[in-house]
Amino acid sequence: MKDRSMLLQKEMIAEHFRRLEAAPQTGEKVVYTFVPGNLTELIRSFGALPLLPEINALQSGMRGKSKGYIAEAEKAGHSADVCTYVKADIGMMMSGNIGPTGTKLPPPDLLLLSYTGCYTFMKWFELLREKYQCPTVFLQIPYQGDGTLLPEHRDYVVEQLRQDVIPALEKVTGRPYDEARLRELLALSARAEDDLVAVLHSAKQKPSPIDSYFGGVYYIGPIFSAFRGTPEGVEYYQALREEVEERAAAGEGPMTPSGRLDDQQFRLVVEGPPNWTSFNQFWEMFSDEGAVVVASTYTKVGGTYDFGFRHDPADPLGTLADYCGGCYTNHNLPGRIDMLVEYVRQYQADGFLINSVKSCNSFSAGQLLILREVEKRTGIPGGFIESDLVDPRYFSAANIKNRLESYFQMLRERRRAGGQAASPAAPPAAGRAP
Amino acid sequence: MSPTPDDPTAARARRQQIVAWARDLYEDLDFGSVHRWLAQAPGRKACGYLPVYVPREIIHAAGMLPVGVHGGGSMEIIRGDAYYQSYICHLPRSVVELGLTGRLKCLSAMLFPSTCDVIRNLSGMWQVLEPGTYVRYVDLPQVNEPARAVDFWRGELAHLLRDLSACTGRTVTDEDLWRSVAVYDEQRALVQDLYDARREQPWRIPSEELYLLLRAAEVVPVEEWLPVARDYLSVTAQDPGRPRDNARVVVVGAFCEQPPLGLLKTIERAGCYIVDDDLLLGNRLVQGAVPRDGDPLTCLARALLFQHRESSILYEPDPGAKMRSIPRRVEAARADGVIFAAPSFCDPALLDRPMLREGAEASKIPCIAFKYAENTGQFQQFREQAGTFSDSIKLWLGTRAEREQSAPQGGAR
Amino acid sequence: MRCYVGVDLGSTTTKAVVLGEDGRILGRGITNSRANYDLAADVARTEAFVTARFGLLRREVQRSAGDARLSALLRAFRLEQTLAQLQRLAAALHAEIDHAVAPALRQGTHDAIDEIIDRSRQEEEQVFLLPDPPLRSDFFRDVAGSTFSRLAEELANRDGASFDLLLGLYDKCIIQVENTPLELGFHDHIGAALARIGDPPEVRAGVQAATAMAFDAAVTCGTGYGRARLPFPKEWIRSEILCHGLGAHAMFPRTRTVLDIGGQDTKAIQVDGEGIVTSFQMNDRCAAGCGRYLGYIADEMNIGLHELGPIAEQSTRKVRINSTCTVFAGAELRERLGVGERREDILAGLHRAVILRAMSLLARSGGIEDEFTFTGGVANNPAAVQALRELVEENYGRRTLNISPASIYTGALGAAIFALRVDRPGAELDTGGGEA
Amino acid sequence: MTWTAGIDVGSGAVKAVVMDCSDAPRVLAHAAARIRRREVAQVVDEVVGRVLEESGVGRLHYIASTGEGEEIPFATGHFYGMTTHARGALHLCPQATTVLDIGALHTRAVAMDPRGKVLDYKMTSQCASGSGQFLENIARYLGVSLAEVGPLSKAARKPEGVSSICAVLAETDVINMVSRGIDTADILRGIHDSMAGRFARLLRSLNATGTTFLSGGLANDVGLQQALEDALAQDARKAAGPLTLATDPLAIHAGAIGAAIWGAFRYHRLGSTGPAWTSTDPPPTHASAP
Ligand SMILES: Nc1ncnc2c1ncn2[C@@H]1O[C@H](COP(=O)(O)OP(=O)(O)O)[C@@H](O)[C@H]1O
Ligand SMILES: Nc1ncnc2c1ncn2[C@@H]1O[C@H](COP(=O)(O)OP(=O)(O)O)[C@@H](O)[C@H]1O
Ligand code: SF4
Ligand code: SF4
Ligand code: SF4
Repeated sequence: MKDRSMLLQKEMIAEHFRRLEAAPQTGEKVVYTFVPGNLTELIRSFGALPLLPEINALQSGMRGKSKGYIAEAEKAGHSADVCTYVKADIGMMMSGNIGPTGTKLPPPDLLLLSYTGCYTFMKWFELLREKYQCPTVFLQIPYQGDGTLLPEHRDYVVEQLRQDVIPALEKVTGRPYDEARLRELLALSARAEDDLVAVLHSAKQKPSPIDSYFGGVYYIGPIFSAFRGTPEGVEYYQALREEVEERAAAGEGPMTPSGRLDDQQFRLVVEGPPNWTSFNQFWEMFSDEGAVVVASTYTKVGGTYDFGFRHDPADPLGTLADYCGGCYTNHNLPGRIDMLVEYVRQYQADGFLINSVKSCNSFSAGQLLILREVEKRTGIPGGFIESDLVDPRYFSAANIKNRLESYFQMLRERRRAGGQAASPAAPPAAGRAP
Repeated sequence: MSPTPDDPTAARARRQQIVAWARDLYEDLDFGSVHRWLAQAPGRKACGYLPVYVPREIIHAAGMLPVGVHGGGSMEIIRGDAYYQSYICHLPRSVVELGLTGRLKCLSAMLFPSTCDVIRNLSGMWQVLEPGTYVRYVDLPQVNEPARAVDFWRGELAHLLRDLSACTGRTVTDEDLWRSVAVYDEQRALVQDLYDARREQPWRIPSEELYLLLRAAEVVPVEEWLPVARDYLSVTAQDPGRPRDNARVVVVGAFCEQPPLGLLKTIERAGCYIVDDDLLLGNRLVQGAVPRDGDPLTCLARALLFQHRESSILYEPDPGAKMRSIPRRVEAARADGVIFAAPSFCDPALLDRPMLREGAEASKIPCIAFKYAENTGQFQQFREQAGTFSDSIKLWLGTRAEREQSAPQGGAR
Repeated sequence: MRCYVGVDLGSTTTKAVVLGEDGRILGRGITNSRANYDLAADVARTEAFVTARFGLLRREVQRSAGDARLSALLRAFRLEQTLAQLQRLAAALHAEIDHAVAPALRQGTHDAIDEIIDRSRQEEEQVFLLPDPPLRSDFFRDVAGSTFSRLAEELANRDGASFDLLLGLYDKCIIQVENTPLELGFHDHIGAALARIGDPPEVRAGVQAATAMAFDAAVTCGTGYGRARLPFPKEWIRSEILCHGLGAHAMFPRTRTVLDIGGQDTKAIQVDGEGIVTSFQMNDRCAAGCGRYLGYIADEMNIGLHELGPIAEQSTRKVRINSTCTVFAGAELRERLGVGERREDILAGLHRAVILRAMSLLARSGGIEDEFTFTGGVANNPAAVQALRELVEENYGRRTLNISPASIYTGALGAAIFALRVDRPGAELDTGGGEA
Repeated sequence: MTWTAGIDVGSGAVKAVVMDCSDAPRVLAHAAARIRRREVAQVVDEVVGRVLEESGVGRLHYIASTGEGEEIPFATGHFYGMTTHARGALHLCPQATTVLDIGALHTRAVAMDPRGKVLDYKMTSQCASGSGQFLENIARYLGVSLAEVGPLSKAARKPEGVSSICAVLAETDVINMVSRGIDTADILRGIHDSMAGRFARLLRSLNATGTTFLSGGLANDVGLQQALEDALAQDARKAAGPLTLATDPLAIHAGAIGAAIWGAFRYHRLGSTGPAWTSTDPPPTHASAP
């Protein structure tokens, strides 16, 4: 008994991959690009199809293929130490480039390297370029080192869009830039974004009708990947919003691997990406304990819509620049801390948990400071577990379970001792090491 | 103070004195030299920076002492480890340790260049951990087309200059900037001379000594360093030394977290002269003199964009350039092979490695690869690998010198 | 007597604590963890009841019988336990020889084993006679093993027996002995022990009373690394973090920070005034620098675990050790010895390295508050304690550092308190504080 | 006459050979001893004494050390481990193209040309449970002698995978398995499989084809051999070409043999230097060395 939104999503994705597979025959152009700072509307305004290697990598993880792919890449000389998304993708390519739905993926006509929030992206596409020998265009998104996207930085991005990205797309697709078309697509994006935000905000209710992390990664799928600025995307988010609103009205919780989670013991905020190779097992460790995630940062890597940003058809290139600059990992650390503290407060969380993945320095470097600061500022205790995105060698179920169990037992003990709220006034053992 | 050219004993003494001076600076994790410099005149300020590249000319022009923060070697780490998981490189741990133990209090500003996400995130951590310090993330230009970024990078330089001169309360004129450009041009040229000298006669300038001297350049004022380094060059030229039957290697990938001295020594002892490397790359990322055909900031911006050497920290628009860079460097250094030595968990270095390695292999250049951490204490593995490497070059290939005499025989992979 | 049991099934040792209804500690037991978890838990529990009965006995007849007599009785009891195990070991060894050793070698091997077992037995009886016996491991495996390998080496030198063969036999049979139940309880050996000390009447009465006492374990809570495998209801299982926090609080009520270094993991825990955990950190997947690491080092040096610390304390100049990877511990040690470093200096460096890692975890969990309690097996190691003292002082200034000689039982104590609370919510505790 | 000695100081054991390298090199005597908590120097002296006595040669022209033997005071020269294992492997198995040296702590795969020149190599990383030491620990824990490990593992029916990369945690895995009643044979095979998988990856990343010679202390473990064969067969699709395994009873001495042969090579290269040791000298030991 699947929800309509799930079926829709499945069909959209299958259709997209069908088109991708057929692209070499139909002549549709394929642009490889990354999730954070993706320019889907722009790409689509040229009639080209976006393809996101990160999504393929995570899908490989979910389908149990990543282990082999990673081994393949390591055999080709990649270090055990580096991001496993890159290795899973390169391994997949080396093994015939069969995508998540079992169709063969086309080679890129263009690599659009939006350098947003992650250094590894640059290396990743340098590596792909080496293999595909195809045109590559680089878009540098300055980092929000000072906590905002400075106007000159925004101008720099618009400038690059105009002078580099658009000409590259024009050349590859043979079509001229069509700003009116882009505006139309951006308007579609904004509609879907409104619905997504309503869904995310629904978690403020008790019980929460959604899980904002494990369920959340499904909810963001279309909008973070190929479907922004498409009617399918708009339809999907409408459907999703309706379902969630129904559940909310009925006081129901989300579906989880342990059944429908109505009895929500713990409301958590989670920072960091999930593990994909044991996704359901991982989720179960939460749902079995009655823990629901009410807000997560991972679901903001492709845009921080819940803080108000919407694509704005009135200023097409400017809005794309704003969008790129505002993705979660392009925020500086103090900004990320603020965001988490905000989540804890707005969503009335009683726990805060970090899943630190070995792969991703962009997320992981600094998370322990985030942990301390969020604990200090909110007074709720933080938990910390470690795994990896798609390398099953770094997912130790026993180890993670042990920590999670300890964490939930601690929350429970504290609640028992402290009455209702699990958060006593005094922050835990505050102060940093002298 | 310089010895006369025909007094070998004095030359040797001077050399020992210089090396001891540099070693003291290297080992002084309390930055005593910086404290002394600050104390010499009221109102002085120092500005720290992380690897790899920051425009030191700007710091200098603003009247601050640029201080390279290159980790803590094998210092004991407690607080640093509290902030980093085991799968993150070692450098940020020791930097945080230095910070939280108060050893970096002498720095009024800290610059975090866009070397990788670890350093990038560290810039934010510094804002939280050291609220009194001016912190700036220095976002290097990453572009297809250098011309596109001149304005951007010039803007960044101007921004930095504005902030740093606000910190010192100076008004910086174009003349000030040109003076700074000139003195760093001089340093770049001298560093190049040192590398050239070692490339020619590596037994005269051991890697360890050259490294220590370059580390000194990261903490003392450039004006103080220049005469010492000139002295060093002249006294080593007077010492004939004794060439050993070693292979010549280029060490690639050690541009950020610095290897322990023991590693450099191990490589040389196991029979490999290091004739080119990426150590402390920031001092020669810009190649040659800064152009003088515009306003100083624009010239500086153009110098980085048009005159930088390839490195993992900058996007390489030219496909294939990375692969070609290895044979080119090996040729330029007249080396027999390449050692890829990168910090463990260092994404920039390790992700580049397959391409670089392919470049070496395509040109039949022998190469080996390993990972280290700044606090690595056991060198057995490295000795074994470097030793086998030099064994095989010596037993089979013949060193370049031998080959240049006789006809070349089949190459190694 | 109604009582409550906590069992801590650790990765290297299994501990049990028995509490009375008033929360007073009645007994403690420990054994090495082994393949058969249930059995390990059983042995520890049995041991805990043995000490509980000895406690009763002591209370009963201490005045009349005197300390010396009582401790002789205890040693006699231990001797009887050891002899029983030796006997079992001998039987297993002989059976194994017939089963696995080439016929030509059998007779010689039987003889060698007979001699080794015989001499082990004599040595044990000798040790019993010493008024002040040397410090030894608590575990039969270690005690018997070290005697066995010493004697085997001697025989190998003298008669040319195969050292490897003998040692291999031991390795195989000790496991059988450990993993099959053997009666080691109070009732099983107290009679023989009493006889061995001459059956003095003033002790006999107490023994009778202690034997007659019926203990009724109302609730048993489990914790530790292997807790999920304990045959208790899920509500009776508690995480190690909670148990160590609560146990430390029970021993030292003013504790705010707890450090536990066990066999395979290190935990830094912050607790509030009620002993409730407010935050914690555990080491990541790497087991470097934990108790097992010290175990490997002791193995490598061919000394007992309890000797490590005292040797390290003789150091005058610590060697800086950077890697505490357990697997490479031996190699590092050899390399250091090879370049002429002194054994005690290396050991001191190793201990410091272990504690350095713990310091990082503590910093991660929120620092060290007053008072600070060190628990787990490694707290038994004086060099580790010394290194901790130094580093705490260097980094946090003066802090009260609590260490109980019973620190290895902290987790089991916490579990036992939970057991008590399951049965009697809100019970006042009187565990006797940080007894010396 | 050219007699040479090769001494391979490993992290687990010291191996030594005396060879006659006058024509085709020939092993005259060999010995190995586990270091096992003893002074390395003492073990070296003992092993060298044994091979000298057994070989009966009256002089040695070159004493070559390898492995961690750089500091042996009476050695004439040192060669690094991969150089010597490659050469030693060729001596024991002339058609070998790669050698997989499985030692006490490290494993490395070395590709060489027919003259013994090292072409490429791969090592297991620092953090590795795929080592002899680990297997030895587990065997001890399981109460199985090293000699029994191979045959037992070969007889396994349902191998049980070991997940951890860390030896300490893997040990716990094993304890867990025992407590779940898993057969000793299946556990051992599981460990062999996990080691073999890793080794197969090493070989694959060298693009090895032809014959791989197993050297080092675990070379003669038939269980590991079997597991490796299976792993390679399973892997055949991805491998550059078929790979056959070979070994020799002297495999643990490959490094020492290679050192001795290179020693002879250097001896001739260097020309007329005197012998490194003659029977009129005191036996070569750390104490007697100058
Ligand atoms: N008497 C002792 N002296 C020194 N160290 C000891 C002693 N007893 C135990 N240890 C140390 O304690 C460790 C076991 O600690 P424990 O807390 O029991 O761990 P776990 O609960 O994981 O089994 C051993 O690995 C050893 O290093
Ligand atoms: N006869 C033997 N002598 C010594 N070690 C042996 C023997 N047979 C098997 N081994 C195993 O081989 C390992 C040593 O292998 P070796 O190749 O000598 O390693 P290393 O060179 O690192 O010392 C030991 O740990 C042991 O497990
Ligand atoms: S480092 Fe992180 S953000 Fe970057 S590619 Fe890898 S997983 Fe994605
Ligand atoms: S060593 Fe590498 S990963 Fe670490 S900070 Fe430097 S560049 Fe970044
Ligand atoms: S092998 Fe060593 S470094 Fe690796 S996880 Fe185990 S203890 Fe840690």
